[in-house]
Amino acid sequence: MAEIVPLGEAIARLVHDGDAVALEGFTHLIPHAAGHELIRQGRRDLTLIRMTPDVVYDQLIGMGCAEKLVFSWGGNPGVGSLHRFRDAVENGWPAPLELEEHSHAGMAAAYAAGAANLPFGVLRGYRGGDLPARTRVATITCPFTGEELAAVPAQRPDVGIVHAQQADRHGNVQLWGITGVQKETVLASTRAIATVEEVVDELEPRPGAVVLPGWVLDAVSPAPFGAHPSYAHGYYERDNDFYVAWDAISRDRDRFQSWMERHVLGTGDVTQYRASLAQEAAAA
Amino acid sequence: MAEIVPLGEAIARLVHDGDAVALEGFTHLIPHAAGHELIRQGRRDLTLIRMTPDVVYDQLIGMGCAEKLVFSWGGNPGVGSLHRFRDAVENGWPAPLELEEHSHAGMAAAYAAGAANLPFGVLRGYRGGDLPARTRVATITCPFTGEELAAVPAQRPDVGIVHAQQADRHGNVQLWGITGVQKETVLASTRAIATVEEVVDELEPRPGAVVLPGWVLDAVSPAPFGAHPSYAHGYYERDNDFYVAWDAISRDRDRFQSWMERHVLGTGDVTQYRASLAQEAAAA
Amino acid sequence: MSRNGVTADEVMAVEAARRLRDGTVCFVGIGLPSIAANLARHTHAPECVLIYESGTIGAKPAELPLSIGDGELAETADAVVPVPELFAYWLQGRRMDVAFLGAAQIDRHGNLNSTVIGDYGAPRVRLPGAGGAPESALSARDVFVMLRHSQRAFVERLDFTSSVGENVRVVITDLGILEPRDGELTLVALHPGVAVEEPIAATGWPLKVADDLRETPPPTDAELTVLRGLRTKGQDDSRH
Amino acid sequence: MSRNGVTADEVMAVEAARRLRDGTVCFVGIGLPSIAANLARHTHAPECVLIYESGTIGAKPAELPLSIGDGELAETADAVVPVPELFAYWLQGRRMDVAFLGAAQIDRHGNLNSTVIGDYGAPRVRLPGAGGAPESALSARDVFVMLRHSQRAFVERLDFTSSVGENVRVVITDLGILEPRDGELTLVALHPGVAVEEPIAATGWPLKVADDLRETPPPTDAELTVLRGLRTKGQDDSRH
Repeated sequence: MAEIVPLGEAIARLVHDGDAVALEGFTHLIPHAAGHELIRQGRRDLTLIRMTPDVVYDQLIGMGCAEKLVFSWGGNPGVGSLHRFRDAVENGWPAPLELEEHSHAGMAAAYAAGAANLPFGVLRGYRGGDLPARTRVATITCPFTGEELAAVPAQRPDVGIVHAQQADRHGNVQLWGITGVQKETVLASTRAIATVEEVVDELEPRPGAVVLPGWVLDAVSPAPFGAHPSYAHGYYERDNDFYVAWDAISRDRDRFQSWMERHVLGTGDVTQYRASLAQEAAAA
Repeated sequence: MAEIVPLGEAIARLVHDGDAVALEGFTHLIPHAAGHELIRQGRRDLTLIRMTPDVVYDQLIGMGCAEKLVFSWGGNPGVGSLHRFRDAVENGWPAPLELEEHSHAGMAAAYAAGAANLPFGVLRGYRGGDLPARTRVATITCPFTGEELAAVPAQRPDVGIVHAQQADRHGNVQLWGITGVQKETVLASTRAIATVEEVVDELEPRPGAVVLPGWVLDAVSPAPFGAHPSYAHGYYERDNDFYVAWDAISRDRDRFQSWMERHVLGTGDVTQYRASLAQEAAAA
Repeated sequence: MSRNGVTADEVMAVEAARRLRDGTVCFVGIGLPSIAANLARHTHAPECVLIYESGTIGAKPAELPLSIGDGELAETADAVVPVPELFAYWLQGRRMDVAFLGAAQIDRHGNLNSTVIGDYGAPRVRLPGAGGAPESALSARDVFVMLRHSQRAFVERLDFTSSVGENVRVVITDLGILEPRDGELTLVALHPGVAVEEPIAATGWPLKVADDLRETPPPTDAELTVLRGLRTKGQDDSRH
Repeated sequence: MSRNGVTADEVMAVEAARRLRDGTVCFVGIGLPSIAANLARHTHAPECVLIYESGTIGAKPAELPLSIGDGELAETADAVVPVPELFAYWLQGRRMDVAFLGAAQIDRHGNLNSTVIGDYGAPRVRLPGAGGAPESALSARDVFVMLRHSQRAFVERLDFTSSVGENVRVVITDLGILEPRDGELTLVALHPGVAVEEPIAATGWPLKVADDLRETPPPTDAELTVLRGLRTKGQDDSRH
């Protein structure tokens, strides 16, 4: 049964240096507040897992939290490069970043295998390109037809972190809109944290919703606006301007560091983070 | 794009003698009307596939439509045996019935593999019992851990048939409540038919619904009360008395045959079938 | 059959319910397991989580369901998931604390037969088949078997092994309780008013009896009140 | 760059849209593919089915999305499915008629690089990576590539092969149209006002030119009106 606890406490208790951590979200409901808390608490040597690492992973990488990245597409959607990710891969700054690179289909199959407690996932993929020589993929033969397919090792993160719209007071969590690979992330992980926009008395069933019973989660932490600059369907829109602005902020090491110091290290939670951004915008 | 056509036409065009046909439904939304139409049109040598064959499969088997049954649990839920199924297996009446027997987990993995266009599904199962020696299952070794798991051949029916609450005029279909393995059945099948309670102007999104776009279906056929004696969530309840009554009707070959002649062969569609049942009930 | 005004089914349901703790995640079928789990939910274990094969997770039926696919299970569930997901993510994913199983036959190791009586290729009685049992028996943490005691059911040798007994923790019968001791199902308790000779006579192998054989505490009035309240809402016959 | 008041992006979007038939199921990314598919949907192919990687099936956005995960895609979709289901049942299940791909580099066989410039282990430029491209390239019936023509992009040898070209049916550039002929991408059409020397000069291998080289019909006023109506609703820069 999930306990409803402050985010700082959830991260302190459940995420340790050296853990493999997946903060998932497919454009929607990206757990930024949880990522910021990892940075504030100075986690190190993390293996970061995500299909589509974007700004929050750029921040974690740039702040030296990550030792390895397992991913399938690492960019700033609609904008371009992730400069901190590139700087780590191209120049080893602030530290070298080991890569385990997959395709989306491979990552999705690996998460699904993890959720299903299987050691590998099977797919028609990874054929013909250069990626197989650079990643963990194997050939598996169908015992009935003799056909050869690709096998990927299951993703089994130490900690899975997702952001959702709502939890009830028992820690049951509901997310809706684009739900991506979040259910699989929670079920594949040894420990799981959900941050939520709000805690409500009762979860109203919604079309297309994913419900995560409280008993598959270790902690539920309120984090209103905790997906910003990503969005929460029904709560707030994507801050497209922020993604564009991030390109310039992240391009320069010093500017990146002072931005992180001011808005993340210099704040204690998502409310203060938003106030800090608002203050900067008002001064501009 | 699915055509909206009368059920008789859909069955005549899309189901042929000798086909492997899955009429799926997990207690809820069982496509009885479609099964009756297969009987009326005298289909023969069918391989019938279903996780939970119940009354409609008992009827198809007893009427000599089936050559083989692929299944995981064949009973009259809440009542007991399927007498026509038993008579076919135990006594070869009206014809011998070849069995390919699986567990639920194996069938579910096989349908999912079929929907995903994989030749096999993988699961932790079939270990230690007598079933593996009697069915199609193989051992597969994880290329990463060396662990041995079970592989089942994908289910790829020639025709998948499901019953749903609603279609819109473009042939998009929506079902809700317990949705079982119906999406997988449709996507795993070469051809697919959905019978529906009604055709509506617009599908209203509903919690827990499965939507099948019209372009994955070959035919959509209106069949109000087409699940009877099963139920359609939001439309009508399960006819529990019928399931109990079926035990006596099906126990005796002659009584079974005269029942089928009167209510199925003697009627042209689901409306007439219901009228025939009502007439009999009124006379009793 | 009734002793002291309590039926065998009632004793079995109460004994099963008592073994469920608050928050236990149970994979239940229709009939006695469903009754037991709902009894637990209405007495000492309100947060007991009921999962039915039809994909209903956290079902909270007010009335006992007649089939695993009853609409009320879907309406009261925390989530309804597709059947392939249920078996892959929730059962195989080891989310089930307890799975209840029944069978036509059981052997001393807790292996079960729900497939055929006689030879598989030419059976005397073709049973419905294993359904969800084989993987429940492998992937649930604990397996609870509920089965009436008889020489036909408790056999020296199964006609067919549908599921394996390695995770069977308890067998609850109408006469008493069996638990594995040194790899063999052993009589550890008798229901009130049952003589030890009865289960021995109803078992097709030489049944071992525990040195510390005890008597199961009779159903309390509170348990019976809730249980009979549950039962009257459903129908009399709800076998699966 | 604009010729006759029509930008290169507009010509590319129109050429791509024209290749979609009514009812075509398209796997689209953000940017030009999304623009092209929505243009088709608003002109000759109203039943064209748009599927985005985020799991939105049959999305009908009124405004062009800025990311593949925009809320409007979910709100207007026939169904939103989990990402693992999208890749397993819908892409690998061969439900996609057309997949649009872009890349940093292409070779004469339609193989694409979206991974690195330079050596994989020590890249000069680390690109975002392949994302959904490798399996789109294998499982979609037809692959349409949209890519601006330059020596940097149309290369003799890829720095890295992210996806294979076996299903590439057409490459739509800002200068013309390439199609595979005898296993090699061949210039089959030039956009209005483009000289044949331009794509040859912008290609890093000796570009074959079809004997029946034709000129693409210029965008019609109707196409441009719809296209510009679409574009003004979004933002100027919507690369992915």
